[in-house]
Amino acid sequence: MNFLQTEPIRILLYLVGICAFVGANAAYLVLAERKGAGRIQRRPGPNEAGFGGLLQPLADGIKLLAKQVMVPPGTDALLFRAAPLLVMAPPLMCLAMIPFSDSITARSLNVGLLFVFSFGSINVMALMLGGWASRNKFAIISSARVVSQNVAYEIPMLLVVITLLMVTGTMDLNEIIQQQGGGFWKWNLFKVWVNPLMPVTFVIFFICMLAETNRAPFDMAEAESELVAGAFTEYGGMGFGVFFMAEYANIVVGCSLATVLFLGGWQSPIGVLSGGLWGAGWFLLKLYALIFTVIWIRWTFPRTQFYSLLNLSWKILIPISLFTLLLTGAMMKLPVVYNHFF
Amino acid sequence: MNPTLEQLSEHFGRLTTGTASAVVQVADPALKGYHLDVTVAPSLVVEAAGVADRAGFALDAVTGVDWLAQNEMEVVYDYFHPESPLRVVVRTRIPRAEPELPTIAGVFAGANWHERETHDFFGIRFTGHPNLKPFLLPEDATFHPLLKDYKP
Amino acid sequence: MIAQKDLIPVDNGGDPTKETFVLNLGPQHPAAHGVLRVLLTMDGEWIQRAEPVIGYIHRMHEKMGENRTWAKFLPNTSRIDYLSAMHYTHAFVGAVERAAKIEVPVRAEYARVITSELNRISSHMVWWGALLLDLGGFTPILYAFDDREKILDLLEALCGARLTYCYYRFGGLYNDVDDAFLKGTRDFVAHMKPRLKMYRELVTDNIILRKRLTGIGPLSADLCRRYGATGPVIRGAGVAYDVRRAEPYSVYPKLEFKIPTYPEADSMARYLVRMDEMEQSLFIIEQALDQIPTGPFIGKVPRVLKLPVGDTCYAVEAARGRFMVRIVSDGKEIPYRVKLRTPSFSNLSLYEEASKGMILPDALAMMGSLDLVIPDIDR
Amino acid sequence: MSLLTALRETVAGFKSLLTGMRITAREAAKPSITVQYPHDTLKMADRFRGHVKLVLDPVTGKSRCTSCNLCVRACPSDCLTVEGIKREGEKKKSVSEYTLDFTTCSLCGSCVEACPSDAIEYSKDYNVVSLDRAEFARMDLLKKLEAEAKVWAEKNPELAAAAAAAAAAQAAAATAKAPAAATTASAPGAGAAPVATTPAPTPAVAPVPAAGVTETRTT
Repeated sequence: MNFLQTEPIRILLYLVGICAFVGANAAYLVLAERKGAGRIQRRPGPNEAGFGGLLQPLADGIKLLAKQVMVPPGTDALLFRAAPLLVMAPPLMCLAMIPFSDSITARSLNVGLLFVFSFGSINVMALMLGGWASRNKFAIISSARVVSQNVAYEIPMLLVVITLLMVTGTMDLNEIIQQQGGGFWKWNLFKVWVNPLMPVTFVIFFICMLAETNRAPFDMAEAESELVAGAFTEYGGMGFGVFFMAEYANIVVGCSLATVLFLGGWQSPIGVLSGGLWGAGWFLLKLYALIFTVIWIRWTFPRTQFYSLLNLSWKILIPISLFTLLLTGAMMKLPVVYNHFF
Repeated sequence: MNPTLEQLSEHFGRLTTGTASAVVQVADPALKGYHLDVTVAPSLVVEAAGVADRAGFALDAVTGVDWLAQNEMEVVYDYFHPESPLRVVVRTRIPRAEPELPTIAGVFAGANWHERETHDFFGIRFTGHPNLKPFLLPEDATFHPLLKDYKP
Repeated sequence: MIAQKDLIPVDNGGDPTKETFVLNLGPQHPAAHGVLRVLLTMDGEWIQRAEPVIGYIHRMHEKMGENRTWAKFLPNTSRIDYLSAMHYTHAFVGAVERAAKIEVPVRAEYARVITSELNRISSHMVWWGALLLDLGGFTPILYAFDDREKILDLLEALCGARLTYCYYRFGGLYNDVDDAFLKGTRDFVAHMKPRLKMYRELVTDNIILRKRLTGIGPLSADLCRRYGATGPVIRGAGVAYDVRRAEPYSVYPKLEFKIPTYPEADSMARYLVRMDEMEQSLFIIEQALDQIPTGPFIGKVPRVLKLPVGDTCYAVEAARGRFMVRIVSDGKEIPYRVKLRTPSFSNLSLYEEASKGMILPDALAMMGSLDLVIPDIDR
Repeated sequence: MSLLTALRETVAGFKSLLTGMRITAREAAKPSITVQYPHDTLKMADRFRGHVKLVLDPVTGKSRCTSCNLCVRACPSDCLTVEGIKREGEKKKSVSEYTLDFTTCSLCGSCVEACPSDAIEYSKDYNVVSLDRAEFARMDLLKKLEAEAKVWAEKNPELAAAAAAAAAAQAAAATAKAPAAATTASAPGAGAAPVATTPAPTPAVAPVPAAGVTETRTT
């Protein structure tokens, strides 16, 4: 027992755990996505491989692995190969910060939130590199779009996070969760006495999360009906597979973050049964509810136009999030002002 | 605004090269599908298109008919009117040996593609056409499939 | 089809800010419905010049018409635009009937109207789904195909084919409309009305779709006229041009319907025109079902069909616009010339002019709103 | 003011998104409509136009085709080949070869409409599969009919026997070249089969309506 708690072993265990978690999630979220799409479109989805299609991810994996990794002539071979690795790294790093339960965190940092956001923004660089190195016009157009999209959505997202920081007063993710204990009315989502626009803030965060992870209706990175496969046009086999996995890993990170910041993380919504494995259960429940919403949105809406996507960010989301920021500040200082004068 | 049949036949009837003027026939739409059948000299097609354009007609199609026996080619311009139920057919005949005709792409932009198609199928050259490239046939096609003496 | 000189980007006079590049969209591009190739000269994401390159599935239907009898050309007509096969057969059959003065029984005419309108709805459903696919929405096409399947089942039970119906014959129909079909059509009309409401709520009112189509790709009435664009394209430009009214054929004069027009002339207007047309088609079908008389379904047709010398035109309102057949006969059993004037051809020809200066996804949205069927262009 | 309209538009837009999600959720609750194709198949409509096939006369167990070639002439894509032979003791020719080039067939059904003796019909076969292209380029419809006739003969042994007997009688009459044979043949029924003694009747001509055949059978 003592041996297991030594730092190197603990890190190794968590590393393996996170990789397994991400791998299993990426594989089975693809299946869940396809099943969910099938459900919404009134068809069964993959159901031939294994019972109810449960072995489909395995079959897909074998197929992708069996394919030749092509490096098209004229590309920057090094960057072309590096991009899939770079795109996979940030979500793995970020997941190390996420507290799955009060006692299950790979690495608890007092600047966890900062860490997650700084690593989260590397993601876009990988996509840009992949698109650029492909030497394909569609891929280049797509990577240009992805960069401007990610830059645009980073701002409202961070504004929302600053609002939350003002409320919580800490960057330690575990502490943020602990503050939300004791029932769902204590969650940041419902803290309307701090900021009456808290649900709106959550919606903004969720929209930004969709945009940051390049999910429909903001899937400019792929945009398959316009740009063939966007930044991934020239990728095949496992190179493409890794991009695909990274997309789902990013969704997991984004949704975990939303869960931590707004939905009370591993806290129980009824105020009891929130420690240990119960906590992990609550966390995963909330996480997968959010992921399901992401899938649901994808299969409901058409893709937004690129400039209306930027318009949405610069003209709607940023002003609103700035307003909520000011409002929160005012609401927090109101008692002080009140006390000072009266 | 919308032209009547009489006005139209008068406008088309006024077209003349000096030697030959347009022949205007009123047709029964129940039997023919069009109201006015105008036959003009090859040099008059652009002016005829101008008349149709001013009357508010839209270009329906340009096509050819190869009259092998008469050693002539007929080019037919179909016009329809978007706002009144009127159809006009303008036709002209050119010699088979020298199939050349001025383009009406300057009047009706849509004629561009129709004329390219006619060029492909009949080998009729539309002088002044902005872009008379192979269109539906392969770019190396040297044949004109709708000619009656074409054997695949 | 493209000379080398066309592939060289527009001269930028050494100014790198004016540099352009050539983007080959198609013929195997996901948005190029079939095998349309568009040669784009792009300045960043802005289109400087878009030249459609067609002919990849050219089959020379017109030549085929010249070496077989009138009746043998019938199967071809349902293959020109496979999505509105009924209308195309109708035009050809109508042209021959007009030239040979063949009387068509009233029951057959009503049956033609019912099947044509069903076909129009099914065609518009494919367009609707495909447009949404172009815009990145996946689910609507499956809903549309679910409903379209009902139409195809009806038509299959009626004439044996799901797509290339070849149902009309000179002087009437291939076989009679049975009671099961009439009842099935009635049920379908009742089923479709709430579905159209669902389409409206799910897609038409959706803010993302509205943002993507409103104000995009304006095609003015004059532009449509100069290029001969017809159908929902010209009606979306505010001109109430519909062959069913302009050159009445079949029993359409006896049926009531509105010609939906929207003066905005943008992609949304074309979208709304088609959505309204589906409703109007249902309305027409309802009337035709009420009015259809009993009687023979095929008239008297000579055994050996020889048309009088001369040319005859017949136009119908196909799902994509005005489809005209011009037949020239020299009095023999075999046509002298069959000209097929297809709507998609003219509707696409305006693309080069209209897409100038547009941004790529908008240009693709506009292309989707034109509702192109490539075999219809190539013939 | 414009700020208010912008806000109102944003809210209305958001509401339209929620409506869309409500609809997809509602559809997701409905049962799946897929027919799991290899496991289940659909029943083809009565009028379904598959490839053409020769009709098995339900009484004689033979084809009715007289190889008049009307179908060949009606075919727009020249995909039918019909050969007939004139057998002794028959008024009309009988089919000896009937092949369909399925690679060029457009399933238009002109041949079925042209047939004067209802000898061909549409098959309900829609999943015709082969690993060999030649099988489609020369689809031997006569062979298919023979296979069908075998099944028919096993199911209706007494009919098959009667048909075979009639054929044998006719063949005998034909060889006897008696003038009476012509009359029997004209009262007609089954044509002479090449090998009249085979229990399973090989396809031959039955150019007459079923009523005539019944007569032959009862005699």
